[in-house]
Amino acid sequence: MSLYSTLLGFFSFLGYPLSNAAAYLFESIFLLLAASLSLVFMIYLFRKYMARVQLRIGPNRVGKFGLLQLIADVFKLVQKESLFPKNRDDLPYRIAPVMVIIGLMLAFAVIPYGSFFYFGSLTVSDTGVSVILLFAILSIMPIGEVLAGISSRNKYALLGALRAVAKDISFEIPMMISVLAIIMMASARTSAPLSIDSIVVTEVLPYGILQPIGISVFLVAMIARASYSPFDMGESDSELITGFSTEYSGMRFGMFYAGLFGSILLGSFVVSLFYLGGFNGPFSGDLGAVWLGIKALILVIISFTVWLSMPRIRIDKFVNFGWKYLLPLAMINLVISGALTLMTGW
Amino acid sequence: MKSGEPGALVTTLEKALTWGRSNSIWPLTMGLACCAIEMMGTQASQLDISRFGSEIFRNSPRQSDLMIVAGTVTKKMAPRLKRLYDEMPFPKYVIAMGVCVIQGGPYVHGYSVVLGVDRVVPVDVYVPGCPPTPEALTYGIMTLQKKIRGETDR
Amino acid sequence: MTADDSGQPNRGKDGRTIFNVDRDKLLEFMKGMKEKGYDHLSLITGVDRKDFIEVVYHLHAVERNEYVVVKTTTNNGVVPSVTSLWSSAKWEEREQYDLMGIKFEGHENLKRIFLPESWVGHPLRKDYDLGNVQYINMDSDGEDYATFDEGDGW
Amino acid sequence: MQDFIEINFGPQHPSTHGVLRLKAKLDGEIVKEIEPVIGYLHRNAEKLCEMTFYADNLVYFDRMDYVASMLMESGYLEAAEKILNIVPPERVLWIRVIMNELSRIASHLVWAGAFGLDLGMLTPFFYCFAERDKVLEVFTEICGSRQETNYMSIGGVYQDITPGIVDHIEAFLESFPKRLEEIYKIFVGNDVFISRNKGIGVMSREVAIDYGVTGPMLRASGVNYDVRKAEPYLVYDKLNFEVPVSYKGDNLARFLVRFEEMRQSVHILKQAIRKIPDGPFFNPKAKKSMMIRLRGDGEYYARTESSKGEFGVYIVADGGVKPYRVHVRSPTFKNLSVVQELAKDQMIADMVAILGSVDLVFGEVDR
Amino acid sequence: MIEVKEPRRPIPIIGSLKGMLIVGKHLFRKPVTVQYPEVRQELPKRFRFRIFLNLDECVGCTLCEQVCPNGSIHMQSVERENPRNKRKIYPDVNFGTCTVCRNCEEICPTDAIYLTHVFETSRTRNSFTYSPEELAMNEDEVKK
Repeated sequence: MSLYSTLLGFFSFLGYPLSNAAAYLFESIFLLLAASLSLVFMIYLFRKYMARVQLRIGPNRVGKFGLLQLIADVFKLVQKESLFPKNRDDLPYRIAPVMVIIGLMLAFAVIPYGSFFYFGSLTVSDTGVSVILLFAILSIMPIGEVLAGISSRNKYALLGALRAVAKDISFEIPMMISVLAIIMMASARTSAPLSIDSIVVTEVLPYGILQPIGISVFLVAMIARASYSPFDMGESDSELITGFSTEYSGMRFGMFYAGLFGSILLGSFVVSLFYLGGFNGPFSGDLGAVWLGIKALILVIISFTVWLSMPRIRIDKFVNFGWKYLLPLAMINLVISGALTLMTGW
Repeated sequence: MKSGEPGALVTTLEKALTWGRSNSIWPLTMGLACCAIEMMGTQASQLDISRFGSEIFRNSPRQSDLMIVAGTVTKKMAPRLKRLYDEMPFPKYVIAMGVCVIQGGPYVHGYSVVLGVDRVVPVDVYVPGCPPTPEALTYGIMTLQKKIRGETDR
Repeated sequence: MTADDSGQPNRGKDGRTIFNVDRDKLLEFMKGMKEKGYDHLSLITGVDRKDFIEVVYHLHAVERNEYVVVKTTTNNGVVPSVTSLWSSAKWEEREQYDLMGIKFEGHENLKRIFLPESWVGHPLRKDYDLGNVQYINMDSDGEDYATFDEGDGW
Repeated sequence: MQDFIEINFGPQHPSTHGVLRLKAKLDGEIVKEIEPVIGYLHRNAEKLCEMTFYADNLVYFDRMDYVASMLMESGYLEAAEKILNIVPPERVLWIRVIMNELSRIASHLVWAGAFGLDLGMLTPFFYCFAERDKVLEVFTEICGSRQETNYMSIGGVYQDITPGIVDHIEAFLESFPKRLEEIYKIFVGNDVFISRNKGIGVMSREVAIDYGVTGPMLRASGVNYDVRKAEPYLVYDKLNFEVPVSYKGDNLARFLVRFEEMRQSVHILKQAIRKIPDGPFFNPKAKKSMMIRLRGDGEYYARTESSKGEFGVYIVADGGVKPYRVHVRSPTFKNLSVVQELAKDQMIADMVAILGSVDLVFGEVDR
Repeated sequence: MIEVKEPRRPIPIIGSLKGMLIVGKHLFRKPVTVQYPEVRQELPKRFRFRIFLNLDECVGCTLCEQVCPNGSIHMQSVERENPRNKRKIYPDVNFGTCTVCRNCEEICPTDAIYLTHVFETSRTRNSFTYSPEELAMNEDEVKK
C-alpha cells in the first residue's frame, strides 16, 4: 500500500491509463508541495532558532509568530529584478540555479518516507537501486554551483566555484565508501541491498550503532555537502562576498538559498535513514513517517547549532582532512564492518 | 469595484506584492563609519531588526533591497557608493543614516566629505542623529515600510 | 620657537627633550639616534609656520622607555627621508606629503595616501583655500582622480 | 610565467571592517602581494580642529575611534588641558579612568564579535554586542548618548557621576566577568578556531617595533609596553593592574591578550569605583560660559593608551581660542601598515583573519 | 606583567563540542530584545536627542550659535513679544548637521535651549531646518 496505489484507487473511475496518469501527476504535485512547504518551514525554523540562540526573538511582525515571513520573502524575491552580468556565459548562467533546485527536488523523490496511517507508504519512487539513484542525483547540485561560479565571470564567484570543486572531490569518496559499508552489511540480509527501503526495513540495529566511524564520516560529508559553516568555503561570507552566487539576484538567488536549506534537510533525511533507523520505531506501520520526521528534525537542529557556533575551516586544511583522515577512516570502517558481517552474520 | 472583476484581482495582487516588499527588506552591509556600529547594534540582540524581516544582511549588492548608508560618505568613497547602488536590482531603497550622510554633519566645513548622500544616490528616508540610536534607525525602517505601502510621504 | 642649529637639547612644555637639528644633518643624526637604541619612530608631523615648515619626529626607545623629540625646519618643503631607518616612516611620510606637502627625499613610494594623486594643494597648509572645492571621481580602471568640475564628480 | 588573479577587496567588503581597499595579487588561493589603499574615510578632522574652539574639538575626537570615544576624549584632553593650563580636580581623574576602562571593554567586545564574524562564527557577535549594550547603557545614563558620548569637557566632565550610576556599574561588573568567560570559551573551546589562529600571521618583536605597532598587537609580540605603565597619566599609577604579554606573536596571542585586557579592565574598575573621591566635577576656571574663550599657548604631545594602542595628540597653540595645529598619532594607522608584511604568502582566509586581528577602525586610520 | 597562557589544544571534532554546547544552552535563556515600537526601553534622564527651545526664556545672546561646532545653529529674527529678547532673534537648528553634542544646552545662560528624549525624527525629505517656532513644537506637529 503506497501513496501511488491510494491515488490510483481514488482515480479508478477514470479508467486505467488516465487514472495512472492522474495518480502520477497528483503524486508529483504532492511531492513538490510537501518539499517546498518543508523548505519554507526549515528556513523559518532556522531563523527562529538562530534568533533564540542569539538571545533575540526573530521574525514576529508578519502573521502570528512571523509565520508568514517566508511568504513575504518569496513575494519580494519574485518581483525583484533579475540582473544579468554583462560578460556572463549565458546558458550556464541561466540553468545553474535551476539545476540546483531540480537536483534537490529529484532527490526528495527517491527517499522512502515510511508509512502514515491511511495513505500507506509515502515513498514516491521505489526502485530497486535507489541508493545509486540518490547519490547520482545528489551530485547534480554541486555541478549547478560550480556552473554558477564559472559562468558569472566574477572573480569572487570564480574563487568560490574553485573552492566548491576542491571541497566536493575531497568528501565525496569517503562518503561513498561509508555507504558501501552499509550496503555490504545489508547484503547479508536482503536480496535488494541497493534499495534504501529494504536496507532500512531489514536492519537489526541502526547502522549508526554498528558503525560509529561510518556515521561520523558520513555526517561530516553531509555537512560539507550542504556547505554551511564550518565547511562553507564556497560561499564564505566574510571572504568572498557570497562566493558562487555573488552575481545572482531575485528568485535565482532564492533558488540557491533554498538549495542550501534543502541540502540540510536532505542530509538529515539521508543520515537518519542510513544510520539512525529511519522510519523504524514503535508503530512504524502507522507512524513511520513521523519517526523519520522526528529523527530528521533532531539532526536539523544539531546542524543549525554546528552552523551557528563553528568558524570556517580553511580550504587547504579541509582538503587535507578529507584525503588524509576521512578517506582512511572510511576504509577502516569498511574493513571493520566487513569483518563484523563475516563473524556475526548481521 | 465588485469582487470577481479583474481590477479587484490586480489590486489584491498588488497589495500582496507591496506587503511582501515592505516586510522583507534585506539590507546591504554598507558600514562606512561610526553609524555602522549602531547599525550593527540594530542588528544585534537588543533591538533585533529581524523582527521586521530585515534579518539577512547580504554582502552582495545583487541580493539586497535596502542600502543603509551608515556613516560619512567621503568624496573618494562616493563613486564606489554610486556603483554599489547601481549594482542593486530594482526595487531598491536607500536610508541615509546619521547627519553626515544627510548634510555633511560635523564635517560640513571640510574639504573631503560629500555634503549629503542624496547628491550621489536618491534617498528614501533620512534618519538624523549622530549617530541615531538603534531605536531611531528602527523608526526609520518603519517609516520606510510605511512609505513602501504608500501610507506616508513625510 | 627658535631654531637651534647646534643640536643641543632643550625641554618642551611636555618635559621631553627636544633636539633642533639642521636639515642637512638630519639623516646622520637620526642614524646616531637609532644606534643609541631609539628603535620606535612614534610619529612624524609637520607644522606649517607660514614662512617655513617645521618637521617634528618623536622617537622612543621601547626597552629603556626614553622619549625624545627631534625637530627640523625647511623652507622649500624638502626633508631627507628616514624610511631606511624605520619602516613605520613609510606611511607617516606619505601622510605628511599628502596633507602638508613635505617632500621626503629618498622615499621610494612617495604617493598621496588619503587623497587622489591629482588633488591640487595640500590641505593642512595654512594657505590652502577651502573655498575652492574639489571633487573626486573614479575612472574606468577604478583609480580616482580629482577635478574642479562639479558635474564630473562628487 | 605565472599569471596572478588581481582582485580588489573593498572598499566595501565584509572583511575589511569599514572602508579599506586591498589590491591583492592572488596565485589561486594564496595572496602573493597586497597593497592597502586607505583614505576612503578621510574626514579632515585635523583641519577642522584648527577651525574650532578647544572645547568643541571633542566632537571630532569622539568620532575618530568611534567604538571607544571616551578613550579618544581623554587622550585629547590630556594634551588640551596642558595647553590651556587647566588642571582638572581629583575626582574627575577617577571618573575618566572609569570611563576609559568601560570604553576599552566596549571596544574589545566589538572587536571580538567582528573577529568571530570574520572567521565565520555567527553567534559570538550577538553575545558580544549584548554585553556592549550594557556598557552603553551606563554611558547613556551618565551622559545621555550611547556611542559618541561627548562626556568629558575641558577641566572636568559635563555631568557628575551619581550613586545610582555607581550601582549600575557595580552591577555590570558583577555580571560581566561570568559572561566574558562564556564568550571566551565559545572561542577557545573550539578546535577549528584554534587551528585557524595558531601560528597564523606571526609578527616578530623586531618587525613590530620597526613598523611602530603598539597596543595589544605589540604586547602579543612579546614587548611589555603599555603607556599606562610606561608614562602613567590620570591616576593609573595609583591603581593595581597587570599588563598581559604573550611571546607568540600570532593571531591567537592577540586574541588572548585582548581578552586578558578586558579582565584587567574589570579589575581596574573594581578598584576605581571604590576609591573615587568626593569633590567638584569640573575646574571652575573652565566653567561652561568660558567654553569659547579659553586660550592656549605652547605645544604639547600627550600619549595615552587607547584600546588599539598608543594614541598620541600633538597640539600646537598660538595663543588664540583655536588650536594652531592638531596632529593625531593614531595607533591603527601604524598597525595597519604592517598587514602587508604579515599577509604575504598567506591564504585568503588567513589574510582575512589577520586583518581581523588588527582591530581596524577607519575613523582613526583616515581621520 | 603577566604572560597570557595559551589554552590547551582541544581534541579534533570532539573539542569543538564545548563551544557548541555553550551556544546551544542559550536557547533556554530569556532573549534580551526589547520589542521597540510596542515596548519602549526606559530612557535615562540624561538621554539627549532632539533640541527644543523655550521661546519665552530665550534672550537672544547668540552664545549657542557661537559654540556650535559645525554651525548648525543660526539666529533668526522672529516677530514675537518677549521683553527679555530685545533684538528679537531666536536660534533655528539644522538637524541635518546637528551632532547632538549638547554644547548649546551647556552654554545657554537661561536654559532656554535644551535637549529632549524625542528621537523619532526620521523623514522622507531632506529638510531638517527647524525654525524657532518649530523647535518649540512636538515632532508630530512639525511633520504636519
